[in-house]
Amino acid sequence: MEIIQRSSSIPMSAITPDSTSSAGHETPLIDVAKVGATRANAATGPLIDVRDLSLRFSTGSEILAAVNLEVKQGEFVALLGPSGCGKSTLLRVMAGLIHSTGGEVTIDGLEPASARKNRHPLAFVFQDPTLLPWRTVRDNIRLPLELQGVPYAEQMKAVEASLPLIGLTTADATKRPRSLSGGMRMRVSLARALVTNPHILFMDEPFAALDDVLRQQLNEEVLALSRQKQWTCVFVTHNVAEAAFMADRVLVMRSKPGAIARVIEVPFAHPRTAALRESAEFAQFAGQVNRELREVMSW
Amino acid sequence: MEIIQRSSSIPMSAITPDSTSSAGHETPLIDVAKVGATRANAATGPLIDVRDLSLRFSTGSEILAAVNLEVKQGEFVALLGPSGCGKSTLLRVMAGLIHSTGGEVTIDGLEPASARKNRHPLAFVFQDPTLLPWRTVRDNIRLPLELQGVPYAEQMKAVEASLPLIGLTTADATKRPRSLSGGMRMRVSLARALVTNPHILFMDEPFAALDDVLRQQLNEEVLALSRQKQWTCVFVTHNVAEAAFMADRVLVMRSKPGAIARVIEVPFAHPRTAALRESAEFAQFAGQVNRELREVMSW
Amino acid sequence: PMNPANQAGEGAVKTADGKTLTPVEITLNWFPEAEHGGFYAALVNGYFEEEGLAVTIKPGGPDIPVVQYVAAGQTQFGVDNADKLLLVRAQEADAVAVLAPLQDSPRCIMVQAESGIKTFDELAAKPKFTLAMNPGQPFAMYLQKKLDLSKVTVVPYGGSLVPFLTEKDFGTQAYNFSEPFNARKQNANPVNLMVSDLGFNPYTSLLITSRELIEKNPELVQKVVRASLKGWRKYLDDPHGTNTYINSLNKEMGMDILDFGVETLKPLCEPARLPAGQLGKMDPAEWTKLSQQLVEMGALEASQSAPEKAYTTQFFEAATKPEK
Amino acid sequence: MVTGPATGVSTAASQWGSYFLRTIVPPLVLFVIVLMAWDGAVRFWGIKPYILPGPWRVLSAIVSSQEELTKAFLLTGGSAVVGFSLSVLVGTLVGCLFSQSTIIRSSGYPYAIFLQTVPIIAVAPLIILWFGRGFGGVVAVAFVISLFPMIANATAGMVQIDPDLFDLFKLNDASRWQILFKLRLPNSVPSLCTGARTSSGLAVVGAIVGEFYAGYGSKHFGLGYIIRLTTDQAKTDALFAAVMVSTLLGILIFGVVSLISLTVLARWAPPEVGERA
Amino acid sequence: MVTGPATGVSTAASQWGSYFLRTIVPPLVLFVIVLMAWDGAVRFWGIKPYILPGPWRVLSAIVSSQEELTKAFLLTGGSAVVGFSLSVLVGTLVGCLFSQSTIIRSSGYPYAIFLQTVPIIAVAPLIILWFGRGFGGVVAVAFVISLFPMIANATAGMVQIDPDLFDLFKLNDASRWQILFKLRLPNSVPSLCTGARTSSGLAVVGAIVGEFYAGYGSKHFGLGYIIRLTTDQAKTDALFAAVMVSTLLGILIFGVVSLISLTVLARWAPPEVGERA
Ligand SMILES: Nc1ncnc2c1ncn2[C@@H]1O[C@H](COP(=O)(O)OP(=O)(O)OP(=O)(O)O)[C@@H](O)[C@H]1O
Ligand SMILES: Nc1ncnc2c1ncn2[C@@H]1O[C@H](COP(=O)(O)OP(=O)(O)OP(=O)(O)O)[C@@H](O)[C@H]1O
Ligand SMILES: [Mg+2]
Ligand SMILES: [Mg+2]
Repeated sequence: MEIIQRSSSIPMSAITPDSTSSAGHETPLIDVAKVGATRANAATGPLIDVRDLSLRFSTGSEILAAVNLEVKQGEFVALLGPSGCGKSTLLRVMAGLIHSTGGEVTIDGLEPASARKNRHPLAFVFQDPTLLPWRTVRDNIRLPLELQGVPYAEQMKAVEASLPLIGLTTADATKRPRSLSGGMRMRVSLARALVTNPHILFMDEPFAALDDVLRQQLNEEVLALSRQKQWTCVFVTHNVAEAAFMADRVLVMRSKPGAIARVIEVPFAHPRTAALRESAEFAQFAGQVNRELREVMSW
Repeated sequence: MEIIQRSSSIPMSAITPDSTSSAGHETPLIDVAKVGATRANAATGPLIDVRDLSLRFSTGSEILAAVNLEVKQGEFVALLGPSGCGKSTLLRVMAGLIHSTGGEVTIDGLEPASARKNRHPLAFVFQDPTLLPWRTVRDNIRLPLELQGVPYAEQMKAVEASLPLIGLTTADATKRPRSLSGGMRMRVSLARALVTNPHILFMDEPFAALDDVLRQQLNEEVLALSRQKQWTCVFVTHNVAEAAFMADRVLVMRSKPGAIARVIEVPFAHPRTAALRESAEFAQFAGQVNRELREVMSW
Repeated sequence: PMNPANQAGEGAVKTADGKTLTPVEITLNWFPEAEHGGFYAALVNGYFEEEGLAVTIKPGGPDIPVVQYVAAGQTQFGVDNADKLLLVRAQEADAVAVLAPLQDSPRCIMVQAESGIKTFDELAAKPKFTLAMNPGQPFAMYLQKKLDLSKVTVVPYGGSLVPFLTEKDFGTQAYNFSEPFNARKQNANPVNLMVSDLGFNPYTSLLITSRELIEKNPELVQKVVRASLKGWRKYLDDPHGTNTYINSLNKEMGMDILDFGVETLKPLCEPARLPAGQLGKMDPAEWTKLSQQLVEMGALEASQSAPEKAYTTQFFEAATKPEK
Repeated sequence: MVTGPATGVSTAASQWGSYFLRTIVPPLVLFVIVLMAWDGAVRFWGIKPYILPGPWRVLSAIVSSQEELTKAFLLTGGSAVVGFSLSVLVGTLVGCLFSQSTIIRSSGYPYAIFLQTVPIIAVAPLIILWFGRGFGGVVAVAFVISLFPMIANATAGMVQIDPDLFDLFKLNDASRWQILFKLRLPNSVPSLCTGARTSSGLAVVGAIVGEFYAGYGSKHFGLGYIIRLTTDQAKTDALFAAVMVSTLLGILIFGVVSLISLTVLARWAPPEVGERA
Repeated sequence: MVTGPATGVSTAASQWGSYFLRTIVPPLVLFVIVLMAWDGAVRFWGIKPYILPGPWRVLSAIVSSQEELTKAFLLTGGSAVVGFSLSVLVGTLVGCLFSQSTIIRSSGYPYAIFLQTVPIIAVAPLIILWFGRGFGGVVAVAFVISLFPMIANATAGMVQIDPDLFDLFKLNDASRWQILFKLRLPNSVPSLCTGARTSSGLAVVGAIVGEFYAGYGSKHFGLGYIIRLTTDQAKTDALFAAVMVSTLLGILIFGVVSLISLTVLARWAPPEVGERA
């Protein structure tokens, strides 16, 4: 898949596969010196830093309370938790789309909004596909590139490259969202995020509407891509196996009010392949996460 | 959970647990004599009979071609297949919401629309929650009962009973859909179908937006309920384990055009409990379904 | 609810001193102005009440279909012009004129003195002159027939004086007792070209009622005519009380314009040619002439024109017959 | 994602204060600027008062005939409100009827358009013949003029429905009435609000035009009467005073309708997306 | 779920035939019924022509002044179309402006309402002063009268946006212009269509009213002129003939606008839910 290369993006050679399967990711994933100035801060501290975050909607109920979390440069974090606990809301706060009513969120030391604008382009896959109904699939996917002023030919190249990745054909590309199935729409939404080659990628259940086979395929592809491009990902999912397969760290949230209840480091080395899913360790680890989730839910 | 009892509904004593784990469900699941006149035909043939069905949208592409399937009275059938293959469309055709352009669909020998009106009340859980934005959760759930003229007190009782089943609190019941999370909305949509105690229940990925724990809980509850009430269910899912756990039969669809590619009988006895999921046979069976799905997808 | 029967005449009104009065409604064709003064005078001075009538005068407005109202029985009496009466009668509206307080029409074309125009011929010869008048009104059709207006741009009369005030070579339709007064107030210097001088001179502010009422209740009609006539005499002699009343109804209608109005009205109501004591008289010859003019200009078809049915002098004659 | 989260310290008073600052102050400021520009233009180009009187002349005309204008305001306002209410009612009913079938809709729509395109001056005599002069006639004109946007918007709102919702009702064998009352009608509320905003303004124009033709009988003068008369007399300052008061009336009715819409719509529509952080 | 599946044998011809049957025939049938009822009522109650002329009288009046009416139709139609097009353009631009901030919106809206509530008679002299008599003035009146619904609907369409879509644009650092052109403007298309349907009818009324005040100068007569003329002459049948032709003009313009909307909206809006199976 060819994806627009931002000039400041990391050369492939800079990527050091992470071969530690330890619990703590204390060592930085990448060699800072080679990354360039734009990501300098990432080495010294977490890229995304959420401190004592709380949020209360004007309707009165407390949605999030005392949320603390850190995400390092290039890390893949999964958010797991009961439905309605505030995962989507937390993601939005981290992206700077909602302001918290307490605590603070910084990305590379800055407010999310200014970090996004200045140094860390960010993509977001919303829980609903949120496509523009008046645009075709192709035009929906290329929208962010269009907004960023990428030349048309490059936009089209990136879109064309993204279609097979999400399992759509060129014929589908001229359809409008109305005549797509639910899963197809969600995949288009995912492609729209991927083509931008963001520094930070937030995904809110991007694979929920997909069948297991396609889901697993996409899990693998998105993971490989995010490793290759050194994307920093926060990923909401309901699927324990998916979280275990993709993430470096799984955060389990509890609800009322939403907060991080468990932090589970994932002990598998990269690159992870389909074979990992069939392994005994994987089944065991997924079982463990499942149990923790159950415990959190029964609180 | 208390659910409105239709006068013609089957007394609990009529339910004979199905203890055969054989491949063919040749014997009717229930004792016809006790079921009452309304379900008389079900014993002699399939309740839902789809023959040589084909469908072409006015935009030209062929969505379904030569679909054949039968669903017996009280049977739980799962539809599995790649995204965009036509599962949702097939469900709509079976419910009489779209007319096919070839072949025929009968329910109890009648057109779906008249079967629904006369003898076999039908509920449908759409792939999107499709709640009325101006109604509270409670008023959304009781809508079908209201439309059917059930007295208000009974409506409320049924709604109150359904809330814990779908994991919502009484406080949630007064919210409007806008301030619910995606998963909560889908659960409300499910509850709205369940309160009607239908003869036939079509569900289009009702659990896709839920975390695994809640999903498994709801799998168990809905399955138990459908067995207890002798509902005939057709269930679209992307989750192989879910299909294996709930269904009596799994139909695997292929796409372009959509058709039934595989019919897999599920060999597990009822009642099925959480323990089944952990068993080796289950893992093996799910693996088998997964492989068949993969094969179909690679066609 | 079409055409409700003539109900306004039924139910009676009791006064404070116990007299029973018959309610009567008169609908005007315009907002209350000097041209309606006589009817108000009859009201203010109690002449209607003397006849046992409780009269309500309802103001009109632009395009108010007075003749239609009268014919349909929505009002017992109306005030409108002779040309309009003939035209609506052609649409099978059986309304009849019973009194003509204004012998001469106040209709004029008002131009700026600065334009140098003093006659209609000068107007027609003036290059780039604009004339605002409603093209369908019989006087306008008459002008267009009588004069060669090919050099003049005729535009619709929009009811506003402003274009007249802003443009020098601009004429507008007017009544000679209202618009010129307002124009002068805005420091303009208007000249009136009277349409009657060209030969088109329909009765104005006729008192009109329906044939049905005349046949059913001639006494009532007689009473209204008698009181109105008395009112008009009073108004021309001593308008002050009446004008005060009209002004009290409507602050916008100032005393100055009303007083100016009466002065202008006097020669219209009692032109030199009219014998003394004949205020309100209708001349059959005038009706025939008007009818012919309307037919000639194409506003009326010859077959529809029956001017003799449009009026009756019986009530005027009875009212002016010396007491026995 | 929908209601923004409350900001740090947000008491009811400060919320009201910010509402005030955002929605009351800017129009007032702009109003002052417009007045000043108007005054400046009149002075600079030496515009004659009978063409366009300066704002101070208009203001003093308003003050001097304050009592009369107040009465006229109330009278015209009353007719406009009654005519508007009838429009909302009848427009919604017609929308309900039109939603029942495309055949009814395509047959009936031309007559609805007729209502809109027929020049009121041409039918005013008829309307007045049918509804009588005075209040009835004025209301009738206001009603006729403001009816169409209600019909158009009510019909659109009752017909543009998420097909899934429609299917849901069909699957529950909802009757025509149930579909109407529990689906179409509530679904049309946002459209009805948009229509009402347009209609409310038209109803004021309608009442004023109605007064040109129907009047109220002696002693009762609406704004239409004042406008007509001052036009005839070229009293442009008094005319503009009456026009200002008419506009005030229009804005008032519009404002009330908007406020009601906003309250009602809090349940229905997606919120306006303005300047979120 | 959105476009219904094609029925068995559906050639283009049969589709057109069914379109014809469903959308052309019923209005025509109703029209004949209305004519008959009208005629019956006039005969039965013996309604006099000065109250309501029978349809045959009106028809014969139309036929007898056919040529004049055709010319007037074209002239008035031209002014209405130009005024309407300006409304659409300016209304959309104002909508764009109003969508930029609630402050602009709440400051500007009162002036938009002013446009709607100001009685045209009061500003006609000003309009004529600015735009001249004749075509310019008529178009200006048509424009002023039909502008408000465009502003109201354009603004609504540009402001009621799914917040997620808005967030998407913000996350990509979309500029104000990009948000305007790629989100607000396309999002407002369905509303613009609704507004255009209302405005198109108003523009016809506006052109007719404009002709009352501005005219075209001698020799060129629009429908407004004919209506004015026949009103003054109390020729009710000719008046109704002119009113009928005006309505025809309104319906024609409305029809064309609706057809364009439908074509455009095929991309945008959920389809009308009428009588699916
Ligand atoms: N606009 C709002 N106003 C009030 N409450 C809201 C609003 N939006 C969301 N909520 C509440 O916030 C809580 C968290 O919502 P959120 O969408 O973040 O949940 P979630 O964890 O993403 O759930 P799911 O897995 O079902 O998507 C829910 O209880 C919801 O009811
Ligand atoms: N209105 C329509 N017009 C044209 N094509 C349509 C329309 N609706 C659906 N389709 C096409 O029909 C096919 C099947 O759609 P459907 O929604 O039934 O798929 P699905 O199996 O439910 O997929 P998913 O699992 O993603 O929900 C898709 O290829 C889609 O593009
Ligand atoms: Mg969520
Ligand atoms: Mg689907």
